This record gives sequence, C-alpha cells and structure tokens, in this order.
Amino acid sequence: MRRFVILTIIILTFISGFAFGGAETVSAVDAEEPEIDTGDTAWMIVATALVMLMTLPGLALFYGGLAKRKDTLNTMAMSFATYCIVSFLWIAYGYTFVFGPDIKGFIGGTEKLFLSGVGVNSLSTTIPEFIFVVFQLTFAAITVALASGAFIERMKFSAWVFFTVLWMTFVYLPVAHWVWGGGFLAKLGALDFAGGTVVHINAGVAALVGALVLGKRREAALKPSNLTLVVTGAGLLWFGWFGFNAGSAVAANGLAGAALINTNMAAAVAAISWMFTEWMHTRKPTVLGLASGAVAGLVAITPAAGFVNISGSVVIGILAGILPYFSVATIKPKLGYDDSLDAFGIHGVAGTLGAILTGIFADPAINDAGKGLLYGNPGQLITQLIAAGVTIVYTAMVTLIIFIIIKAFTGIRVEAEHEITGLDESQHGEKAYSL
Amino acid sequence: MRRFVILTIIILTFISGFAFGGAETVSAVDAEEPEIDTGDTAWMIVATALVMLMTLPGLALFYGGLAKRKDTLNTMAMSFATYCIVSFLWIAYGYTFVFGPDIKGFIGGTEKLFLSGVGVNSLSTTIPEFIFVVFQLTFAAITVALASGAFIERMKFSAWVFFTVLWMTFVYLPVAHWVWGGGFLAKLGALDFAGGTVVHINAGVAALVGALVLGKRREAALKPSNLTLVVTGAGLLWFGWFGFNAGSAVAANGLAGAALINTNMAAAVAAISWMFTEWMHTRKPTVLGLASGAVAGLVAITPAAGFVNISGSVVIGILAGILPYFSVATIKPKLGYDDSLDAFGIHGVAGTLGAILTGIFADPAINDAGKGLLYGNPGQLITQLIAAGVTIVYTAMVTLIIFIIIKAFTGIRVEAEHEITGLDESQHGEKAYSL
Amino acid sequence: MRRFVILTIIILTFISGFAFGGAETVSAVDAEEPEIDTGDTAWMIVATALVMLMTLPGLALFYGGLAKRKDTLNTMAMSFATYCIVSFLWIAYGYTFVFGPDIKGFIGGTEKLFLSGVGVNSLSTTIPEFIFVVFQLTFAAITVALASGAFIERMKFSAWVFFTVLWMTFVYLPVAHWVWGGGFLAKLGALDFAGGTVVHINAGVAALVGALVLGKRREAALKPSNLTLVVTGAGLLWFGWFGFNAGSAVAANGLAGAALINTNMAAAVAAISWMFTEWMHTRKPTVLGLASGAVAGLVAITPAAGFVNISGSVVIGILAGILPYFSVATIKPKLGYDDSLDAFGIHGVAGTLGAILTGIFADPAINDAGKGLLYGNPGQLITQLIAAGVTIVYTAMVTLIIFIIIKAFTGIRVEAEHEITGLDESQHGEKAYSL
Amino acid sequence: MKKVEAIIKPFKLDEVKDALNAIGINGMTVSEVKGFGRQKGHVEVYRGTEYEVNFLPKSKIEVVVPDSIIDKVISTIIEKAKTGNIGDGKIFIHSLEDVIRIRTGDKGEAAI
Amino acid sequence: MKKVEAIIKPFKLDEVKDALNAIGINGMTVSEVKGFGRQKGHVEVYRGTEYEVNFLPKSKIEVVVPDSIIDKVISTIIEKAKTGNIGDGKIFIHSLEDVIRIRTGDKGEAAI
Amino acid sequence: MKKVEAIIKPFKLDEVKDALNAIGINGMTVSEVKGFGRQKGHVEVYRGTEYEVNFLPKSKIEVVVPDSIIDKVISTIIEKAKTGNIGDGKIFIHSLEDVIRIRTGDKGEAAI
Ligand SMILES: Nc1ncnc2c1ncn2[C@@H]1O[C@H](COP(=O)(O)OP(=O)(O)O)[C@@H](O)[C@H]1O
Ligand SMILES: Nc1ncnc2c1ncn2[C@@H]1O[C@H](COP(=O)(O)OP(=O)(O)O)[C@@H](O)[C@H]1O
Ligand SMILES: Nc1ncnc2c1ncn2[C@@H]1O[C@H](COP(=O)(O)OP(=O)(O)O)[C@@H](O)[C@H]1O
Repeated sequence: MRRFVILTIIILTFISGFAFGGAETVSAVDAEEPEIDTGDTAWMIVATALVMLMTLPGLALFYGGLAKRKDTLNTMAMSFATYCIVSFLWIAYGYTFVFGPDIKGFIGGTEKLFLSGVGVNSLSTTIPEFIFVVFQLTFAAITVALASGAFIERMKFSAWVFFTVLWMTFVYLPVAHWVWGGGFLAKLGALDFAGGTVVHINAGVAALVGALVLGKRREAALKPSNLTLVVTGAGLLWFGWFGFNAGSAVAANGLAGAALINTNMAAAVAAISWMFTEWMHTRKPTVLGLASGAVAGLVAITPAAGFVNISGSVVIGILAGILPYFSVATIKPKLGYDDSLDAFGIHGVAGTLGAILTGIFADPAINDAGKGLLYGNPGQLITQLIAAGVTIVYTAMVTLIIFIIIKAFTGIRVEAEHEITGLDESQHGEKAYSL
Repeated sequence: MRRFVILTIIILTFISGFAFGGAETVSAVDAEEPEIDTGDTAWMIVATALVMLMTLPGLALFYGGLAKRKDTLNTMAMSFATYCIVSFLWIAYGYTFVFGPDIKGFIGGTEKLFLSGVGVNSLSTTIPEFIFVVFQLTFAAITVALASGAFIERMKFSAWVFFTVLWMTFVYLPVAHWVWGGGFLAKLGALDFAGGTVVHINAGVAALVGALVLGKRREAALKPSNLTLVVTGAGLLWFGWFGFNAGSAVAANGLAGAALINTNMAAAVAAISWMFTEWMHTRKPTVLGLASGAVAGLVAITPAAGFVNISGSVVIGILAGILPYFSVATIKPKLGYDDSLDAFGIHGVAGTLGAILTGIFADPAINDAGKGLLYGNPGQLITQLIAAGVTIVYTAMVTLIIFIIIKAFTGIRVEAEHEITGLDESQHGEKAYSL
Repeated sequence: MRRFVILTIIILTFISGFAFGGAETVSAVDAEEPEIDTGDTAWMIVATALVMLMTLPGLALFYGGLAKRKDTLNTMAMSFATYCIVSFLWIAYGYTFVFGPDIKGFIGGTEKLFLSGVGVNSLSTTIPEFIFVVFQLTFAAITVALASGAFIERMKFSAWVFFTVLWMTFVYLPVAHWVWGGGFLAKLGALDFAGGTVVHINAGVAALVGALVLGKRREAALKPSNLTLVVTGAGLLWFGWFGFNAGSAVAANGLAGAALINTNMAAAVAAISWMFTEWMHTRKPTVLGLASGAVAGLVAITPAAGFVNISGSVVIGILAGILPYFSVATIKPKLGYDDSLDAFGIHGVAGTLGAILTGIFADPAINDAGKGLLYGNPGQLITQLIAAGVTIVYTAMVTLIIFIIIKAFTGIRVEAEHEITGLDESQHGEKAYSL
Repeated sequence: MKKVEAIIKPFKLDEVKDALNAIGINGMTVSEVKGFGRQKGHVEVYRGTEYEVNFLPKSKIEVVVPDSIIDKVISTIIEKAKTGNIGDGKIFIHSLEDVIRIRTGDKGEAAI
Repeated sequence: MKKVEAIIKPFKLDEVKDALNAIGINGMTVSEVKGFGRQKGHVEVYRGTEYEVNFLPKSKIEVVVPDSIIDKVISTIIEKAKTGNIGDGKIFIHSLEDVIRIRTGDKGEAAI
Repeated sequence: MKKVEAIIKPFKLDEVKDALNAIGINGMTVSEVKGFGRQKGHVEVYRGTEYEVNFLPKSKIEVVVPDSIIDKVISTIIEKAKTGNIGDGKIFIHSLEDVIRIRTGDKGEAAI
C-alpha cells in the first residue's frame, strides 16, 4: 500500500510541475471578448453541473445500490475517486491532448497543457472556454467511472486508482480526440453527438476486457442491496443526461431542444420496452428493469440525440429496451463472463446499437451535419461501423495491456477472504450502514 | 398478466403507427427562427429538467419512503412507469389534444399528432417548441403520478398502468386544454399560473375517488419505512418546483423572479406553520410534518406563484400549513377513507385552497393578467370557484368510470395474501433492501 | 414546550405585521426595465435553486448520514427547519439589514423591510432583484444550518429554533453586511468571493463556541449510521456549490467560468489530498475521507473562486485536504471539545485557510478586483487576516451571548435519557428507519 | 418455569401478542428470524436471472411462564397464529432453571 | 454447563460485555431483540395520527459458562445492567447438554 | 428431542443449510447475531479516529431434531462450517420438553 501511495504522490507532484511552470502565463492571453452569449453560457454552466451530478452521486448511487451491502462503499468510492482524479488530470493534460491542435489525426498537441493560454476571457464559440473545459472534463470522468461496474466486488482499490490514471490517459484521450477533437474519425465523418462511441462503447469494451482479466467473483450474482438507491441514481442519471445530450449542442438553441426531446423519449420508451420484455420473459416487471431500460435508452440515444427525429428516437428506444435485456439475461449467463453490474451489457451493447442506428436514422432536417441511410446516405452507416470497430479494437487492446501492467505492479484482485467479508471493510475500513 | 401485456402492446403499436406515418413530414416546416432568446431557452431547458426530477426520483422517493418496507419499490415503480408512459403518449397525442387548435373550448385538434409539423426551428414564443413540448410533458407526468399516493399498498401494478393511460387521456388532457390550451376555462378568465387546478386539484380528486373505490388497506396506517428518503424527496420536490413555478413564466424574466420568491416563501412558511400546528396539537414537531407542510405550501402557491405579491404568498403559506394538516389529521380519520399517503389531503386540499386564494390575492402590480378580490375584482374569486368546481366534478366522474372499467377488465386490487406479504414481492419479484 | 410555541408565534405575528403594513406599496416602484439580461437571469435562477439544494436535502443528507441512527432525523430537521425559518426572516428583515443603504459601515438600513419597494421589474445589475434576494437568502440559510453539525445528538430542538432566529439576526446579518453589503470590511477591501468569511468562518466559529457551551455527548464518537447518505449529500453539495461559487459572479460570464473551474479543481484535489493523507496516516483511504476532503476543498475555494487562477486552486485544494484532516484527526481529540460532525474542523479551518490564501493567490488577470501577495500586493493578505479576525472575534462573542440567553430561557441540552435513546424519538416522536 | 419459543408468521405477531397479554402475560421478547421449512420460498429476478429465496421472514416469540399456565399459553398461541397453511410455524418448550429480574434481583417465579 | 440468557437495555451492552470480559469470559453471542414488558413503549405520530409502539429495543446476550462460575456471571450482569428503572430486563438460566467447538471438535467444558 | 444451536460464520450458512437438507432435515430457523470470542474484530476509522469493532457478524442456526439423528446433524454442521480458523463458532445442545406444530397441533417428534 505504502509503495503505491508514494508512487502516486510522485506522479502527481511531477504533473503538478507543469501547473506551476505555467502559472505566470495562465490567462494572460485572449483579452478580447468577441461574441459571448449569456444564454448559451448560462445553459452550459448548468449542463456542466448536470453531467458532474451524473457521476457523483448519480452513478455512485446506481452502482452502489446494486452492489452487495458489504461492497457498497467501495463501489461508490470508485466513482468518487475517479471523478476527482480525472478532474485534475483533465486540466493538467487531458484537455490539450483532446482539443489541442491536431497531430496527424491521432492526438491533440501540448499547447494547452495545464490550460496554458486559456484565460477568463477566452471563448469557445459563444461560451467562456473555462466552461467548455469543465463540460468536457465531466465526460472523461464518467466514462472511466462507468467501466467500474464490471469490476466491483473483487478489484483492489489501489488497482482501480491506477486504472483510472492509465486508462483515461491512454484510451480515453486518444479516442475522444479522434471523434471530437478533429482526429481521423471526425475527418472520416463519424457521427457521435454526445458520446455513444467515445463514452459508452469505450467504457463498455473496457468493462468486458477487465471483467475477463479479473475473473469471476466467488458470489457472482447480482443481488442488489438497496434498490431505492438504484432508483435515485437512475433518476439523477436521467436528469443529468439532459445536460449530457442537450449540452452537447454547446448552445441554448433548437438543436439542444431536439436533443432534449429525443433523450427523454428514448429513455422513456426503452424503460417501457425493457419492462414489457421482462414481463413476458420472466412474468414480472421489475423496478430494476425500469431503471436498466431507462439507462439503456439514454445510452443508445446519446450518439443520435442531435441527429435523429422523434420517430428515430422511438425506434432507438424500443430496441434499447430489448437487445441489452437479452444480452444481460441470456447471453451473459451463456458466455459466463462476470460483468458484475452489466457495464458492458448495457453501455457496450446499447452504445454500439446507438452508434449504428445514428447511421440509419440521422435526419438532415434536424441537423444538416448528419444524413443517415434512411435519408439516402448508406455510406454513413459504414462510417459508423468503422468508427465503432476502430474504437472497440483499440480499447480492447490497450485496456488489456493496462490490466497486465497493473497486475504486475500492484495486483488487481483482493484476497479471497477480503472478497468474502466485503471490500468496504478490507479496502476502506468502513461499513455503509450501521442501522 | 399475459392478456394485459398483449393488449398493451397492441395499443402501443397502434399508437406508434402515427409516428411512422408522420415521420417524413416531421420537422419539415418552420424554417425561420424569428426571435429565439437564448436566455429564455437556457432557463426553459433547465426548468424542464427540474420538473422531470420532481417525478423521478423526487416523488418516487417522497412516496417510497412513506410506504411500508415491503411496498416501497412498488410505490416507486408507480411514479417511474407513469413518467415513462406519459412521456410517450404526450408526444404521440397528448400535446396536440392540449395545445392544438382549440375545438369548441373543449379539446385541442389533432394537427400536431406525433408533433407533426414541429421542427428544430419551430418556436413557442421565444423558445424552441421542442422544449415547450417537453416542459409541458413533465407536468402531465407528475399529475398522474401524484394520484398514486392514495392507491399504494393494495393496487395491482397492471391496473395502475392502465389507469395511467386512461386517466392521462380522458382526464388530464381535456382539463389541461380547458385551462392552458385556450379552452373554455381559459376564456372564462380562470387563473392558474402553474397548475393548481390542472395538476393538484385534478390529481387530488382522482386520488380520493380511487381510494374510495379501492377500499381500505388491511393495515391502513401511515408508518413510514424510511424517512430519510422522504426528506430527500421533499428537498428534490422543492428544488424542482422552482422549475415548475418559475418555469411557468416560460421566460427568464421578472415574472419568473416573482414566481421564484413566492414559491420559496410559501413553502417555507407552510412548513413552519404545519410544524407549529402539529407542535401544539400533538406536542411534537415532526420531520414528516416539515416535509408535508413544505409540499402543501408548494401546492398552494402553484396557481398563485406568478400573480400574488409576497404578502399574498405568506398568507397562502400559513393557511397551507394548517388546513391540509387538519384535513389529514382530523377529517380523514373521521370520514374513514384510506388515502394512503394523503394525495387528496395535501394536493386536493392545498390545490383548492391555492386556486381560491389566487382569486383573492392576485395583484396586478405583479402580473396584469390577474386581479383578485383584494384589488377590487371580486369576480375573479367566482371564476376561480367555477374552474375548481368544474374540474372537481369532471375529474370525479371520469375517474370513477375509469376505475370501473379497469376493475372489470383486470381487477384493481391485489389478493389479500399479496397485500400482507407486500407488493414488492408479488408485483415485481424484488425487495427494496437486502441490508 | 407550549411556552416556547406561544412565544414564537407572537414573534412571528409581530414580524408579519410589517408584511401587511407594507403590502399595498410592494412592487409599486421601479417600473422601468433598463438592462435585464435573460442569460444572466436564467443562470441566476438556477444558481439560486442550486444553493437551495445544498441545504435541503444536501446538507441534511450529509449531516444526517453521519449522525447515529437514533439521531438521524433530528439532524436532518435542523437543516430543514433552519432553511424555512431563514427564508421567512430574510425577506422580512434580513435582506434590508444586509443590502439596504449602509449605516456607518455596520448594518443596512430598514428601507427594504419586507422587500418594500422591490417589484417585479426591479433589477439588481442585470437580473430581477427578486432573484438576487432569493439567491442571497440561500446563503444565509446554509450558513446557519452548517453550524448545527457541531451541536447534534444533544441539543434541544426548540433551542435550535431559537438559535436560528437569534444567530441569523445578530451574527449573520451584520457580518454579511460588512463584507458584501458595503460595510466596513468591504470598504477595507476584504476579498470574499462567495463566502469564506461570511459563511464558513462564521459558521465554523459559531460551531466551536456552541460545542464548548453544550459540552460533550455521552457517546462522543463519530460513527456514521448511513454513509450512502453522506456520499449522496457530498455529491449534491458539490453540484450545488457550482451555484454558490459560479453564481457569485451574478452573471453568466467568464468570471463565472473561472469560478466554476476553480471550484471543481479545488474540490477534486482536496478529496485526493485528504484521501492520500489518510491513506498514509491510518493505512486506509475512506469514503468518508473522500467526501470530507471534497467539502473542505469546496469551503477553501469559496472566498477565492472568482479571484485565483487554476494553479492557485490546486494549491488551495491540496492544503484543504491536509490541514482540516489534521485538525479533526489530531487536534480535536487533543483539545477534547466535542464538535460532533466537525463543523468547525472543516468549515472553520478550511474557511480561514481559503480566506488567507485568497490574499496570497488572487490574480488580477482573473479578476482585477483582487490582487494578492504573489502578484505584488502584500497588503491584501493583511486585509484578509483582519477580516477573518474581526469575524472570528465578533462571532465568538455574540454566539456565546446567544447560547447563554437560550440556556436561560429554554435550556439547550436534552435530558440524559433522551440523549441515550436518541433525539429522533424524544424531540420528534419519529424514527428514521423501519426496515 | 418453562420457556415457550414460538416461530410464527410475522403478520400474526400483533394478534398473538395481544392475546397473550389478555391472558395475563405481561412480558415477552421478540426477534426477527428467517425460517426454512416445508413452506417454499419465493423467487426474485434481477435482470432476467432468477434466484430462489429459501428463507422466509418469521417472528420468534420467547415467553417465560410459570408451569401452571403453560397449556393456556400454548393454546392461545396456536389459536391466534394458525392460518391452516403450511408455514404457520412451531412451538418449542424448554424447561428453565431459573429467572432473575435484573432491576430487583428477584428470582424464580417471582421474577417472571 | 449453563447457558445464561440476559435481556438488557441496549445502551448497557458495552458495559456488560466489558465486565464479563474482565471476569474471564471470552465468548458470547449477542442479538437485537424487541422487548415487551412492564416498561411501556413510546408513541410515534405521523401526520397527526398517534401509534403506540409497544416493543422496545433490547439486547439479548447469550453466554455459555461452566457451572462453577455461574453465580459470578449473574451478579456481574446484574451489577452492570441495572439502572433501577423498569425495563432493566431479565436473566434466564438454562442447563445445557453439550457444547462443541466447531474448529477443533472439542466437547463439553473444554469447548466453552 | 434436542435443539441444536450452531453459531457459524455467515458465509458458511448456505453450505450448512444445504447439507442439513441433504440428510433429511427439512426445517430450521436462522438469525443474524453478533459474536464475541477469541477471533478479534476489525478496526473502523472515521476521520482519523479508530474504533475497534469487537462484535463480528455470525449466523445462528436453530434446528430441532429427534434424538436419533443428533450425531449426524452435529457432524454435518462441523464438516461444513469448519474452516480451521479461529471464529468458526460453537454448537450448543439443549434437550427440549416438547414441540408443537401450529398448523396441525401435532406434538412431539411428529411435529418436527
Ligand atoms: N426442525 C425445526 N427446527 C427449527 N425450526 C423449525 C423446524 N421446522 C420448522 N421450523 C420453523 O418453522 C417454520 C415453519 O415450518 P414449515 O415446515 O414451513 O411449516 P409447518 O410448520 O406448517 O409445517 C420454518 O420456517 C422454521 O422457521
Ligand atoms: N416473561 C417474559 N418472557 C420473556 N421475556 C420477558 C419476560 N418478561 C420480561 N421480558 C423481557 O424483559 C424486558 C424487561 O421487562 P420489563 O417488564 O419491562 O421490566 P422489568 O424486568 O424491570 O420489570 C422486556 O422488554 C422483555 O424483553
Ligand atoms: N461461551 C460462549 N457463549 C456463547 N457464545 C460463544 C461462546 N464462545 C464463543 N461463542 C460464539 O462463537 C463464536 C466463535 O468463537 P471464537 O472464540 O471466536 O472462535 P472458536 O470457537 O473457533 O475458538 C463467537 O463469535 C461467539 O458468537
């Protein structure tokens, strides 16, 4: 443990060096304020706060309530610590590697290391760049946190801290650059309005790979300790997702409105669709089913929110309630991998679904940047498949390497006894409830 | 159950037909963008998200925490499922029946079925119409969900699903059209800023009728299983209510500011007033009392928020802490109906109170659209009484018919044994806590 | 109890007199609307709602989850009741005593008692004054509520109600006027962007004094009953703090952006810094540590958020994770006072830290209103020390007097038996969980 | 003295308690237990996967009584706790060596 | 061997445990129970309606001891658990046929 | 008839239950208890202050069996609950005066 702590401090101190090197020049530039729009700015501050809320406490509650009682806090800690670590690293170097000047389509340049040159008056289109930076930060944070759902109830907390640093750096940053930072997938014309590929496929595939490397838990069953937390988490995720999707318009305009209505529709339809699928399949409509369906719908609409029309969002919602259901209820048990909370089964599957359907349903009447198969552009579907495929392959490979490195360095799995008595006690020395 | 599922799917598929029929024309119209205001738009996206949050997880927590442990999830599922179902139906036909061109003061026309003709550039005053549509959607959803408070711990979940569809269609839509869609009550001059009549009287009366039809629970006592959820829910409701009331200005302006300050004042004063009433009546100020008072105050100020001045909001708050208290603590036990969570006792009573007091305290200096008795216009009070009366009578009648239909079709009450062991297990096969 | 209730009602009725006296003139003035900005207005409505959320349910959950099971509701009730009482008193006289015309640098004038003269069209810079009034209200409320953390598990609820009224009136109002209302500390040039001095030092010192007067609890240990509530509360506090700090720009502009990014950075860094400090000190990184660190970071950045650059926020964050940690883990046990939930240890210590560091790191490139030691203005540091010192001395003295008065009047501590069986039962006749 | 230990369905607890009270028993101790017996449990389904929950919630009543009224106590419990369905529960009778009231130090039947 | 079963006020649990520890008892089992007795319960009020809560939280300590020290154990419990108020609780003494330590298979007093 | 009371580690509960089931025991009652013994507890740390948690979660199984199969029951429990580490728990054997099945009124061994 000590070895780990010291190493981490060294890394952090090292990184902080940049901060203070750059300190004098920070915010010295960009004194003019050409076109700030207070309405867009107002919306984007709020959208940022909303996406922050998705990770903390949104995802922490959603995942924590699904965990066993004895692992609840550890599960929450994974989201909590990740949000904090990514917050720092994103400013330190994440932002520049994604949104800095494009280097051969692969990564952003180092120009804005520690936000060098970004000042209080810098703008990103019509809003202060500081706000854009934090908005994007919240996406990076939740992407990493999502993957934790597949690893809980057996992963060392120190290993998770390392995973956060390495995976955010070597997987999230390049992929986000490719799609959103002007990288090669962007140039190819891949559509990803709010992160189907960058966030959900990415996190979902990492989840699957990690689950395979970690192996099965001793008690590999989903037996939620507190479903009231799950409902609360689902509600906060839905609420926050308005910021995620409608915020991805980066303005308070009609496109944000379209993303808003599509997001709500797909989530609602997917929840109903999952509920009825389950009702017919196992004879009971569960509350966990409603929550899972809603999340699957939100995931699937994410890449499409600012491209499709309402009919598109309905179809996406219906499918998002069915495919992920069977992927977790039928396929997972058959294949036998232990994706504890279905991070792959829901985010990976629904994310891929959404990315593909965006290539089909993108309606130029909503957003002329996107024209799908149904509107006469079959090439878009191919592009979507390429973007998803590239991401899946890259993420799978690098995630595997990262896990191997961490395994060698600190180990990835807690001792059997600690797994049985629960990670809350062994990793944190706490217990969730003393009721 | 199977019969029910199949039927529901048929209905949904049928309705979806409209969607795809209309798909090509969606968003083809309204290409000009005359007067979008980004500030108003920013506020209204957020207001929409806030009202969404009120139902999920706000109301789900408030009601779920008040339910018995064994019925907690079912109670939460009622709000959850309703939000999803109404989300779909509102877009399918709800919006057009409320806000479509008025047909003889009674209902909106079918012009905007499945939002036909509403595009990314369509505006509703200064904001994208898509946003206005979703904002209004959230009101429809919470109105239905509110009524569930009177039915919990004994109603079949399938019956509740049917109730949602039928009641939203045959009660909410016409009443909302009458008051907000240019219907006959609007023409009469009835004042209802954010839904005292449309939302609270409406839901409250439905709650009472349903409670009478359903009959008493075997254990007809309010013994909250988790008051921390109730406080959380009350806090989120209060927070969301700023969107509900200040959002009903449909702009970021002084009127929204007035609604904001009135809302906070009435909620706070009602919480204190309930607390002291209780303190004197039963010798203890309870946390549930604070929460109940706050909600009663929020309900009562709803119709008045954009019409009254601060003194008005104080009076409304004081009375909202007293009348509903006695209605639930004294009158309910005497009359003996089993309104499980006081959906009538709080929403019905405080909603009526607010509707009437709006006719008294509406101050033209706040909003020249409303002038109450105190400012020399006794006619307004009469109008308010008529609007409330019409709504009460109509809702009571149609709700009764709906319950009779559902009773005939699927039955409305679970078996006695299931009621005793709890609806979570019998209706959903889950349990809320495994602690 | 009865004596207390009657007295309170008399006080409230008396105060209400103003309301109705002023009723006719309310909102008659300020008919012109020179420069409302809808974007700023949109942001400030939301910021207000966010800060409201911090107290209810944010702080109620954070504190409630840390309390023992048997005292959970009482702890939540303290925040809840305080928010309501302050809401009323702020409008009644709080606003005018803080923001009314300055009287000799010490207090605001009575001009706006019960918001006399403030109408729907009154503006405060670019936003409706009503919104500014409520925004400021939420600060007053949370300041009082914060202090409760040191008093829980032994203070009479009636004593807390009195404390709220007296302390808000005689401590919060003058101090807020001195710093924000144009009082003598403002004139001196003290920097306090969002309330390091007014809110956190103020509440922290009151907490310490109260803890000393109340004495130790019988079971003076922090044994959290429900850490899932604590994580939820911490998440909501962080989310709300964006409104607190970025809202203190009172506009949707670059300064709000700077406050946003600094706030997130300091919170994240402090959480990590606390976690690692603890990891080395006690061998376990706790979830409570993450949450405590985040709150300490948020507190420390509060006065600095709109003055420092990112490097400043990193340093503030690092220190905020270390100093408060040792103050609660090492110093408190040594000195032996019973600050139940470390309201002084976190808010007092981190608030003072932040106030001082603002004097060092204030960067005129971020905000030309503030220039710290590092940028060549050592005088600012002196000013900060003076402002903090004055506040500490004043608060300590007046809080002591208030406690003495309440002790004489109603007593401040519950009977030993009630303390052992829990305040939920003795003060409220309820219990938090029936699971 | 005897200790009567009855495992019953939780929703019958109040009735049994009141009936025992009515026949003059003014002390008992109750705990929540999980029962496993002929009555089969129920099924919980999470994300399509079913789990059988074998253990059913039961209430255990422990009441110490003088030998003289043991039959009355048993018949009262049976009368009130019986639904006639599987899972109604069991009554176990132990003999007890001594009882002491902590407050007074009384021993034996006087302490009950 | 005897099994001593003591129903006490929960806030006395730690004291009793420490005292038993001090006289050399190094094993016991504790559970949370609800007690019903002379001590009356409290009232909870939800939205103006009062409910009497009859059952009070109590702690049940079970400790198995050799016959030789039974009196010391009882007097220790009484001393520490007594407040002198109604509701202090009861001690029940059972004789036990056998005790087995699962880890070693030891039987009888050796297993305690 | 005997009542066998076994205090075991909670994560062994399912195994023990299944094994008892397999040897024909089809009724038992389980409760969650806190154990105090040779096995020492763990430490919780809140804001830098450490607390020792002495009580460990244990499961108590109560099963009433005819005298004839008592040895088999004991050996089955030992076999399944044993990990060989401190804290494996204890088995206590009581003799029982009578058992009654509430549903039918059956008494004695027939009621088990
Ligand atoms: N042999 C036993 N030992 C201990 N408890 C038992 C035994 N048999 C039954 N029980 C308890 O009695 C409850 C009811 O038993 P069950 O077999 O379901 O119904 P019935 O007694 O009506 O046949 C069980 O849930 C269990 O708690
Ligand atoms: N006859 C009994 N059988 C089982 N438990 C009993 C009996 N009498 C009392 N108890 C337990 O002892 C507790 C204290 O008893 P009570 O009558 O309140 O006080 P006291 O023992 O001081 O007279 C009760 O709450 C109950 O748990
Ligand atoms: N004398 C006793 N009376 C009652 N319960 C006991 C006694 N001794 C041990 N126990 C129970 O058995 C459990 C295991 O005992 P412990 O001493 O930790 O391990 P071991 O039995 O392996 O030596 C304890 O946690 C406690 O619940």
